[in-house]
Amino acid sequence: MTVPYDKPFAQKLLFDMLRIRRMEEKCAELYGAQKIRGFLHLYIGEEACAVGALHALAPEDNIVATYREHGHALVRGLSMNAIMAEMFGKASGCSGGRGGSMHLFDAQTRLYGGNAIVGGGLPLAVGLALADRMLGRPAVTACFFGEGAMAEGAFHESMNLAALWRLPVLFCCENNLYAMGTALARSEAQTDLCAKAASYAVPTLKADGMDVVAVHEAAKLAAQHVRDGLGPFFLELQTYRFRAHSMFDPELYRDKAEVEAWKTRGPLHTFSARLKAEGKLTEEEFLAFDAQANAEVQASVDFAEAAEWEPVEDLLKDVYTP
Amino acid sequence: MTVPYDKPFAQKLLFDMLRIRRMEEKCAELYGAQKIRGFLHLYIGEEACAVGALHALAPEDNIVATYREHGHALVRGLSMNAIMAEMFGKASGCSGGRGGSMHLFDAQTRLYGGNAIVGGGLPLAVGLALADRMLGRPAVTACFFGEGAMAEGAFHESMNLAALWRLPVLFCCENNLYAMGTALARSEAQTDLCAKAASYAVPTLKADGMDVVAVHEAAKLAAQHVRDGLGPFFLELQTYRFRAHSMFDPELYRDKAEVEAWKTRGPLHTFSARLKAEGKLTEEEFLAFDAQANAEVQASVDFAEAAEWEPVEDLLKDVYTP
Amino acid sequence: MKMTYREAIRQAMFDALAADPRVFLMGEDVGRYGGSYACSKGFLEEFGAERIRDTPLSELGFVGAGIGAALGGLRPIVEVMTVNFSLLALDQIVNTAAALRHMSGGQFSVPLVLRMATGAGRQLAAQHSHSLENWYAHIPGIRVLAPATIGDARGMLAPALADPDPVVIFEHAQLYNLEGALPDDWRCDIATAAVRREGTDVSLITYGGSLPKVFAAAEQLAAEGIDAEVIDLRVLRPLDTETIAASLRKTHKAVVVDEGWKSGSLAAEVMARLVEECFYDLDAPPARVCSEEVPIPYARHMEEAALPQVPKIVSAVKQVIGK
Amino acid sequence: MKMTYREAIRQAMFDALAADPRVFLMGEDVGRYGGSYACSKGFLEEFGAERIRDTPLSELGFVGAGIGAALGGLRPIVEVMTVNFSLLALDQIVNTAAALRHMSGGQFSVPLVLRMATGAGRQLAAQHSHSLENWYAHIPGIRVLAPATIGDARGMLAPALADPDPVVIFEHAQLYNLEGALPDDWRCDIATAAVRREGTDVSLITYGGSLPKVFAAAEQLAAEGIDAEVIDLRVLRPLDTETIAASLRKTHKAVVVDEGWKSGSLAAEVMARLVEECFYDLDAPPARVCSEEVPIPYARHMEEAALPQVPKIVSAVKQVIGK
Ligand SMILES: Cc1ncc(C[n+]2csc(CCOP(=O)(O)OP(=O)(O)O)c2C)c(N)n1
Ligand SMILES: Cc1ncc(C[n+]2csc(CCOP(=O)(O)OP(=O)(O)O)c2C)c(N)n1
Ligand SMILES: [Mg+2]
Ligand SMILES: [Mg+2]
Repeated sequence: MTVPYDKPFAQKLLFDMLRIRRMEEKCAELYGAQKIRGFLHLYIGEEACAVGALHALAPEDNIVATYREHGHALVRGLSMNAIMAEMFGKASGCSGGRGGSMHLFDAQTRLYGGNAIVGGGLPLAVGLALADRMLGRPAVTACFFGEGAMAEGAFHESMNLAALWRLPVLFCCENNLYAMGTALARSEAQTDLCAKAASYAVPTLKADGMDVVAVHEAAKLAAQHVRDGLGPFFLELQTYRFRAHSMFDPELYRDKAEVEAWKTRGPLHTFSARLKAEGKLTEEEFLAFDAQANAEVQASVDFAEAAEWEPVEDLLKDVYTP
Repeated sequence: MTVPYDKPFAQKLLFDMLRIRRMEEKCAELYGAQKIRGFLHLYIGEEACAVGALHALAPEDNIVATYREHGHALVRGLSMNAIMAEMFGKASGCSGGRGGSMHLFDAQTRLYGGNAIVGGGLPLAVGLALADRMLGRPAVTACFFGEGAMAEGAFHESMNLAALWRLPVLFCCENNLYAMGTALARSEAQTDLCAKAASYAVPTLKADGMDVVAVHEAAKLAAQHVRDGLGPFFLELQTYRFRAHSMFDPELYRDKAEVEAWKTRGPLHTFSARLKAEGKLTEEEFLAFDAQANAEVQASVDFAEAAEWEPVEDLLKDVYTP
Repeated sequence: MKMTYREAIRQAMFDALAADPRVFLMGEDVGRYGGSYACSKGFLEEFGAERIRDTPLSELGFVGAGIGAALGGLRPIVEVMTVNFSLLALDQIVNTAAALRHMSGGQFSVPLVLRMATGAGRQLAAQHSHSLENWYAHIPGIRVLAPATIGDARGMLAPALADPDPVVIFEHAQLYNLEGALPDDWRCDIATAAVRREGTDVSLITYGGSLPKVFAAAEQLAAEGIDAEVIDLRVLRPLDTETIAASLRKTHKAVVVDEGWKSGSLAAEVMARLVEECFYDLDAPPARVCSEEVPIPYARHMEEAALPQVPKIVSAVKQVIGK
Repeated sequence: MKMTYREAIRQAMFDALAADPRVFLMGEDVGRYGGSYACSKGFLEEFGAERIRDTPLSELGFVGAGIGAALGGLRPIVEVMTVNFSLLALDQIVNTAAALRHMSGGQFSVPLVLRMATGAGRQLAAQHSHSLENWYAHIPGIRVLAPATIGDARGMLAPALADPDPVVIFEHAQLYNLEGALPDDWRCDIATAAVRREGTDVSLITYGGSLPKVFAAAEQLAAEGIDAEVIDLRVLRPLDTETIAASLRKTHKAVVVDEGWKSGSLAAEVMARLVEECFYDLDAPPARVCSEEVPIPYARHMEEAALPQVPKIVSAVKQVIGK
């Protein structure tokens, strides 16, 4: 299938994936240098999911994500500076340095976190959608989570509430086949996640999460359904993480060969190859994008390095609203 | 369909339903007289479920029930004396007076409660079944719960664990259409509960919970499946409670006419009529059973009245094992 | 005007729903059933099913949905039938509601009101008799209230809803049938403790369902010539240490009464504050009367023995003042 | 023999699994992954997938299953990765594990061991940094342990598994890499507090992850001529009041150090007991050093400021002894 987008949009998709990739590669490096601390969960390999899905959403929509949300934050429109500063723990970070990698928040773009409890964001998404419905706002709430979260009671209760009340929630499951070291077949009796979701009387769709076009097309369809007031929708994005679960993971649970096989389907190089084959991208353009992404990354690191620490006297700030 | 049982067994089923009914009618009276306190949830109308299902089980099987478990306890083999004394709060009650109506326990017959948290018994059942499997015992764990419990995360997690690990759990949903005042359609997006359960890759069966034969046949089949090591089974028993949810319920949420319509399907009178029609029961026999049940009830009340209170000095007993 | 605690809660909710379209009530059986403690009887007819929202049995889910709805601009009153079932929702309360403002660097507040019945005394046995107030009072980011009077039942909801942060309201199940006069000035703050009875000999510090017992004890003590001051904490987090300390500086003796289990109770926190704030004002070690360390038993006499009771309070006071 | 805390935990589990076929380990990523803190690395190969049982993300479900398995005759060690996620399982822990024996009139005991990592200090931010020990220590029916040394990490599991009732073991995440000598007599009870350092001037009472900080403070104080006694509570429920009181009767002064938030902390309970048991032995009000009342922030300097640290302990001691 040829890429059904004009050149600027197609290149935009590519560029956003590239920005995520380059940012996170740098994060990994900075983690080694102890500039970034705590837990760091990389999205490398899964970029097509956030890019394809978020470009199907509108500014009035709400986003709820997990601890693996750098990509979502960036594509949603947070500046890389604010993200990087947050990971450095600086006051000019998008969460004031209080949240770190797992808790990127942004009121302006309606990014409601960044949640470090698996499944913790799902009930929140239901509530945000409820507010939109009761206040007559036509927004969609998109909620991202891993396939591992689907075993949690929170998934079950949230799906049922959203379906029962026909709320505008777009459930986006990023099925990367593992929850830490636990393979899908060892966590779910029913490994067809769409079949599972369908039991809540919710329409579902699977998409190739390594293909930004497939994700985007599915997400447009799903978001439209939700926006049309037809109730929630469940989208399964079949993807894979190329890196360890977090920076502490020795990856004992999967074969190198499996990882390598998935890498051949990497969203960046397959999409850029397609665009090149279709004449929508030249190698020069690609290199220019890459250079631009790298420059943005370097600028964000410089910004974060130079940024101020929050004064310790402010410790008790933001526990309660003044 | 004719009743496929010989006269003694058919009469046994009838008699057990009658015993539950008469015992609970007396409980309602005793609640009014403040002999029984706390919460009291009557099973009246639903007797065919416990009787049909429990007679499909063996002594080595485990039972996990809810706060609406008087019937299960009685059919399982607890003496009515021990049950009644428990409701009176006496030391010779089946839980030493510590539990009351919602917490009938009996080690000898493997009744693991009596649980006042909706859904609270389901994970327990999974664990009991796990123990049987790991210890090589051929037992079935039967877990009873209402349809309202199916919205809880505990249901979801328990079904998945049991199915994933192929544990010998018989999930018995007593679908009486209401969770307190909440009708099924206002609690579940998917009101076909078997369809819901099937999404865990578990086989399911619906049975008419007002018909003790239908329940018993379905339960035999289901229990055999579980006992054969084929994993868990989900049984939906479609039933109705004739009384209020508990003794505090003004029943604003359903029509008298609906209740009356269901009463025409009452498990006791329909089954006794069938047996009579088939020549397996005479009116004299019925009256004799009824008298016998009433005598048992009266004896249990006398027993409970005469029984001792636990000495207050023992308050801290049984918090820890000596 | 005389009314019950239940009616006071009901009127407070009614007013809030009538006054602000962003306010809605959500929980198990708040609608058709009329509320498990009948606090929302008739609301469904008055405000409709969107705003009087019956939920499935999904405590984690609908409490979390309440948090989300608050973030989305509504002012939810979420009723968790009882504190016992709130155990299922604690992750959302602690990890989301209480932490969200802080984690987001102050970008998002959560104006959620969570109501729940608490306490024992009705022979509901171990799983239905918890008093976990100190668990909640341990968590930064939330405010915890315990209305113990008709006035507070009537008055606390409005400021709770006006609070931009999550507020948890504990209604002791034994209080719903309490009847009394609604004071004219029932409007109140949600920050301070109240001196409910002035006295000079000993400070009795309590909250919630134990207040009537403490009053009864104070009466009995008065008859014996002991003049007790009664402090109703009202707000369990943040604690109004100043009011407690002021009383202590007057009486120099204290007994704390709390239906929670003694170990790890809110009473322990009050004792710690007394020691920290006014150690040298103490004439004798403060004492506490709490629940015995046992899951609450069903049998009436055993349940009574497990909970704080008037005679225990009286004798604790006598011990503290050395009589 | 030198070893890490992690290795001590690992050996304790290995021995238990090898010794008793009823013992098995269950939890998220205990198998293929090797344990999120690597405490069960290699176990899957050694004991097989039935006994080293990876679970789905279902804290409520698998903790409840652990309770059921214990009832059914097994001796489960259930690992809830961290206390933070245990919030999802509290209903099963409080309403079933802790209450079952009592509710059943003594018919059923629950020989379950629940292990979980606790505490902050690794910049994991608000949702991954809880110290909820006092929540657990509040619940009758369970026993709560906090191994703070290599010896206790090695020794506490066996008696916990032998206990017929539920035992919760808190392993502070900051301790896993702690290295030290395994004492020859690492076999231990799970009932008493331990005097880890004898001293005469002040009692420093602590547990778990704060013990190394308290040791450091004691060293520093010693250099300044202040001789601190260090008490490691070890067992958080039931508290060994006698050992604390004995120390107090010697030193007459106390500082309690606890990583929980100050309000409603275990430290408050310890202070209450000191007051109840030995008020007249106190030369000065005991003090506590706890976490500040804030969800734990990510940034390193802010996290450090939020938690108890050596300088705060030292200065609290100086204040208590008036230096
Ligand atoms: C409730 C809870 N349990 C356990 C964890 C620890 N944990 C963090 S991420 C993770 C795996 C989640 O897998 P999945 O949902 O598939 O998302 P992925 O990491 O693959 O994106 C686990 C077990 C947690 N954060 N929250
Ligand atoms: C976790 C929890 N939430 C709420 C309640 C209060 N409650 C007790 S029974 C009940 C209804 C349960 O309905 P269902 O599961 O259908 O069982 P039924 O009573 O109809 O037999 C509710 C809401 C409870 N006991 N536990
Ligand atoms: Mg995954
Ligand atoms: Mg029902």
